[in-house]
Amino acid sequence: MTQTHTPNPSLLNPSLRTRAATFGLADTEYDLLVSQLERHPNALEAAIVGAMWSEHCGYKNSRPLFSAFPTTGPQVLQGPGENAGVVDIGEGWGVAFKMESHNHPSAVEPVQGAATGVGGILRDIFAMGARPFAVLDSLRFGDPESPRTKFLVNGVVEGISHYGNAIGVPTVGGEVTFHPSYQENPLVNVMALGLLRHEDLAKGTMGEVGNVIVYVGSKTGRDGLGGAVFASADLSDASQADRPAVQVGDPFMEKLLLEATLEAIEAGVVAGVQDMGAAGLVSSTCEMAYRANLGITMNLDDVPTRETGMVPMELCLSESQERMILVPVPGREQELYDLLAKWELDVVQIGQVEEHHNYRLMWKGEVVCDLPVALLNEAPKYTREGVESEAIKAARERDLSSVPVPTDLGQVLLKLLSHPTIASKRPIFERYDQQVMTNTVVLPGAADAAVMRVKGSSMGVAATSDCNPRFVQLDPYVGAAAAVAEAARNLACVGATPLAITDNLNFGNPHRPEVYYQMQQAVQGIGDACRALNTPVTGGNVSLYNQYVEANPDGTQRTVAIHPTPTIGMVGVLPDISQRATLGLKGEGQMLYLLGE
Amino acid sequence: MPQDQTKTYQAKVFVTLKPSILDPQGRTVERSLSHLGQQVSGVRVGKYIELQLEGERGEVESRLKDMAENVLSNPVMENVRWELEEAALEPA
Amino acid sequence: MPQDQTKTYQAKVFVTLKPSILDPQGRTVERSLSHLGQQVSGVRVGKYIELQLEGERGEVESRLKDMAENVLSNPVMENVRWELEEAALEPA
Amino acid sequence: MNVAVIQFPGSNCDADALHAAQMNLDPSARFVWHTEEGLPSNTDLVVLPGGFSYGDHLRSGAVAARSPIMGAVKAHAERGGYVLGICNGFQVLTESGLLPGALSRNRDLHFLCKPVHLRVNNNQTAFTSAYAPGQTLEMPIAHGEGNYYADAGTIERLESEGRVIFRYLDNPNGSLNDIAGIISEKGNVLGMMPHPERAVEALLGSEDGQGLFQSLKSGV
Ligand SMILES: Nc1ncnc2c1ncn2[C@@H]1O[C@H](COP(=O)(O)OP(=O)(O)O)[C@@H](O)[C@H]1O
Repeated sequence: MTQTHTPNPSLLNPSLRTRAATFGLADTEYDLLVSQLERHPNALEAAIVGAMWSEHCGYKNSRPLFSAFPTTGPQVLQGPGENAGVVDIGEGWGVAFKMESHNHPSAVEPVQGAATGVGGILRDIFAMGARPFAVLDSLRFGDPESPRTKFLVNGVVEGISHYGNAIGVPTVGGEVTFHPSYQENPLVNVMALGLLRHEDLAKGTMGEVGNVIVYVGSKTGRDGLGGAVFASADLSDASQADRPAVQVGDPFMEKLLLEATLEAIEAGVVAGVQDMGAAGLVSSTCEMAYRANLGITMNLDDVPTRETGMVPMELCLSESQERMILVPVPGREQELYDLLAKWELDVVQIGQVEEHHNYRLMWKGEVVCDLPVALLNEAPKYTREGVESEAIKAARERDLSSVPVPTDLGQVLLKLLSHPTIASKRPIFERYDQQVMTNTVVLPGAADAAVMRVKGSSMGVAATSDCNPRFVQLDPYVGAAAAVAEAARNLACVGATPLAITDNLNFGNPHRPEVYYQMQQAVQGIGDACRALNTPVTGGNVSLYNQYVEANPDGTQRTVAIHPTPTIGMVGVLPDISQRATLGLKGEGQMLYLLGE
Repeated sequence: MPQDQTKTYQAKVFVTLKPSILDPQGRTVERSLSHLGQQVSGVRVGKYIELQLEGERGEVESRLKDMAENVLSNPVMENVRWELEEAALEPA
Repeated sequence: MPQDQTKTYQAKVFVTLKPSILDPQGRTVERSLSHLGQQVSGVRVGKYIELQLEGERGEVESRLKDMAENVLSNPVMENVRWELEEAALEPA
Repeated sequence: MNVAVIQFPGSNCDADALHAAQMNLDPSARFVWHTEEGLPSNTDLVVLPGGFSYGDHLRSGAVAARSPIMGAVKAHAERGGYVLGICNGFQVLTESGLLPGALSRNRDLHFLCKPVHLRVNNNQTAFTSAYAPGQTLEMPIAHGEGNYYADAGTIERLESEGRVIFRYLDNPNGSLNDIAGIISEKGNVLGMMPHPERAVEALLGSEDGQGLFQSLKSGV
């Protein structure tokens, strides 16, 4: 690795190693960084590396497992690695789709946590050049009777409803389940789908040398600062004090960004586009540079700010919402700016693409960060030893013949039907606009998958999200494979052919062998099921450290992890939407059949 | 009259977003006002809650503080302040 | 200093539902407070808007009145009142 | 019939309204951007679509009602031109004074999206002549602020002048007198919370909104 510039030596600080952890780096990671750089980083650089190597951005614990996933197939237009995967549905149409979690932010501030989750996943979709046309939400909460759960359910539903309804994308399906393991750490997984013409498929790249880098959307504030690190940290009382980690979303601003971005892509004036998600400005620009295999120089003085006195660390890592990076097609910059002005969006040129392969940031005339793009994007990978928990093994092997069969099965049925996990979700999905865009043909409640028409064609797109975490808890391999199979059955039941999946892997702390075992097994199970069903994995999201600390009666503490929850989002196509099926009985005298064993 | 008599109090609670938190409402209102030819700045939109409580002043004060800080506002992103006065016997 | 100098003013605008109009939000707050064991009554939830304007006092006052009555509130169902003071030079 | 669908930056049923208008009224129906000062000449019908026109932060429709295009819409209405405000469009109409009253937060404070049943309370209007008197319609609602309010005198006038056009059979939001849609004094401006544009195709569950478009078509 060659070094063209070095940040001002006075900024370098070898003693940073003692506080590597505050940047989200393990001591060994800090040492690795120094040996690759052949110098010490400055604090900004350490923080940037920490963010890029976090689980959220760098997938350091999960990526090695992903080799179990099939990712290719004739239907795959875009596999993992971009903002979202894209499948071909025929007639020149493609569907971009992805799932993302906002678990930790929702535990702290359910309304805004869930709302910004919707905003983030929608940006991933329209950054691909696809118009978002459906959202599904997979939600897990603790004891339904507890005040905390009521507060969380109401807040999360309010947040999803607030954001999705306002921006005008229908929420067409999802899941809501309750189990005590989610009491302190709810799961909020949101999947979005977008429709695009093949020729409009956009990429998150910097393009070529000489291109300018343009910042569009909301100004940068201190909100959501350190969110990427926060999402990978244990949830404890400290996060209550971790106030700036809360981000507030503005669906109106996002609507402007959505329309403007799609218009720009359709007009052919953008060479690259990406949203600023976790680790904000840094991760978006850094990933775009990596995909182009080029370097960039950006001037942090030009980043539009909402507050005064912001320093590089804040400018780089803020997770303020509703911001995008666009790279105009050379020579067509003005066209892009005019188009953005129509939507009253401010644009600022903050940098350019260069020959070198570094990620270089300037501030007040000085180089404050100069790191190889590859180093930032190639996080160390960890393969750990997974060991099954003895208690779970025993539970699985329990002899069920010793469990007495209840005498009054009618009562059991009633009890089951009244459990919030099984009972109707109408009070929840009625708070979502399920129909805006006038494409939703099979609405929530009418079947186990939603079906949207494609205007101007006879095709339909079906989508579902599924996982039974109790099953995964008992046997992560079989349980995760079953989630894929359930999703495929749900699509088949509306008459759709399954095409591909996205996943959201929600687990506890991967450093714990029994948690790592669950991840390993679940990923294998998903991979094998996807191979069997010919539904490749086109993208997904990982959320680890879903756990909380609880006091034992004797005053000691124990860590409670959630049930392992690999949520599967699956997309399918109906060549002829008039052939769709729903689950209601259709008339007297019809026959009921049982298929399968 | 002794201070610790039971009375009806009128409380006014003001909830505002913390300064570092984005206020989309304020931003839009500011932008809209400027479209209408009104130059204003620093618009922040918050909540204004009126309520009545009964009790002795000291006890009412501490109940109000508790409610304001823990129920009427979300300390994660909002600031809250309040005013308390004896309720007028007849509406002003 | 003469009264008509250009200055920066801080305005506070309070928007409340007219008393004759049912306030479902207020009722919900009242109910949830009572679930938490807090007896309160007459809860009304309104909006509290802060903004800054620049100009001469008289002119600023009339602009504020206009905005408050015609944009920030809807006279069909809301009442509005406001306070205006010179903005502090430094944040308090 | 020439149809103009007004597009505010946060409109989100604009494309749906255009789609329904093109299918049922005017294949060349088109959008008009909110910053325009005038409508296309020969405009017969202006549609103010649903959505969150300017984010609807202050009050729904409050800012849209004061946007440049609304001057032209008011002039159009004064000339007797037709205006149809759906959902957010209805809110824009009350905020701009083209219709009386106001739409406040739903009784239970939540956004609600579901099919509702409406009664055609007056079929002697340009918007409802294709319906039978008292006909029951099924149409979706999707709003958080659809609770119609006006002072007692206004309500009484609306009722006595037959200007309550649609009434909910099962009031979802707390509207006074179950009001779902009202018309202007001259009968050329209709505001309604339910979404007729979502109810013009059997594929989407209901075709009961078609009568509204048919009525307009036969009236011009
Ligand atoms: N959070 C949610 N958002 C939107 N729709 C939901 C949500 N939860 C459940 N639904 C919808 O409710 C219906 C029933 O869901 P569910 O109770 O999970 O049934 P099943 O277990 O049979 O799949 C489905 O159409 C589903 O999409």
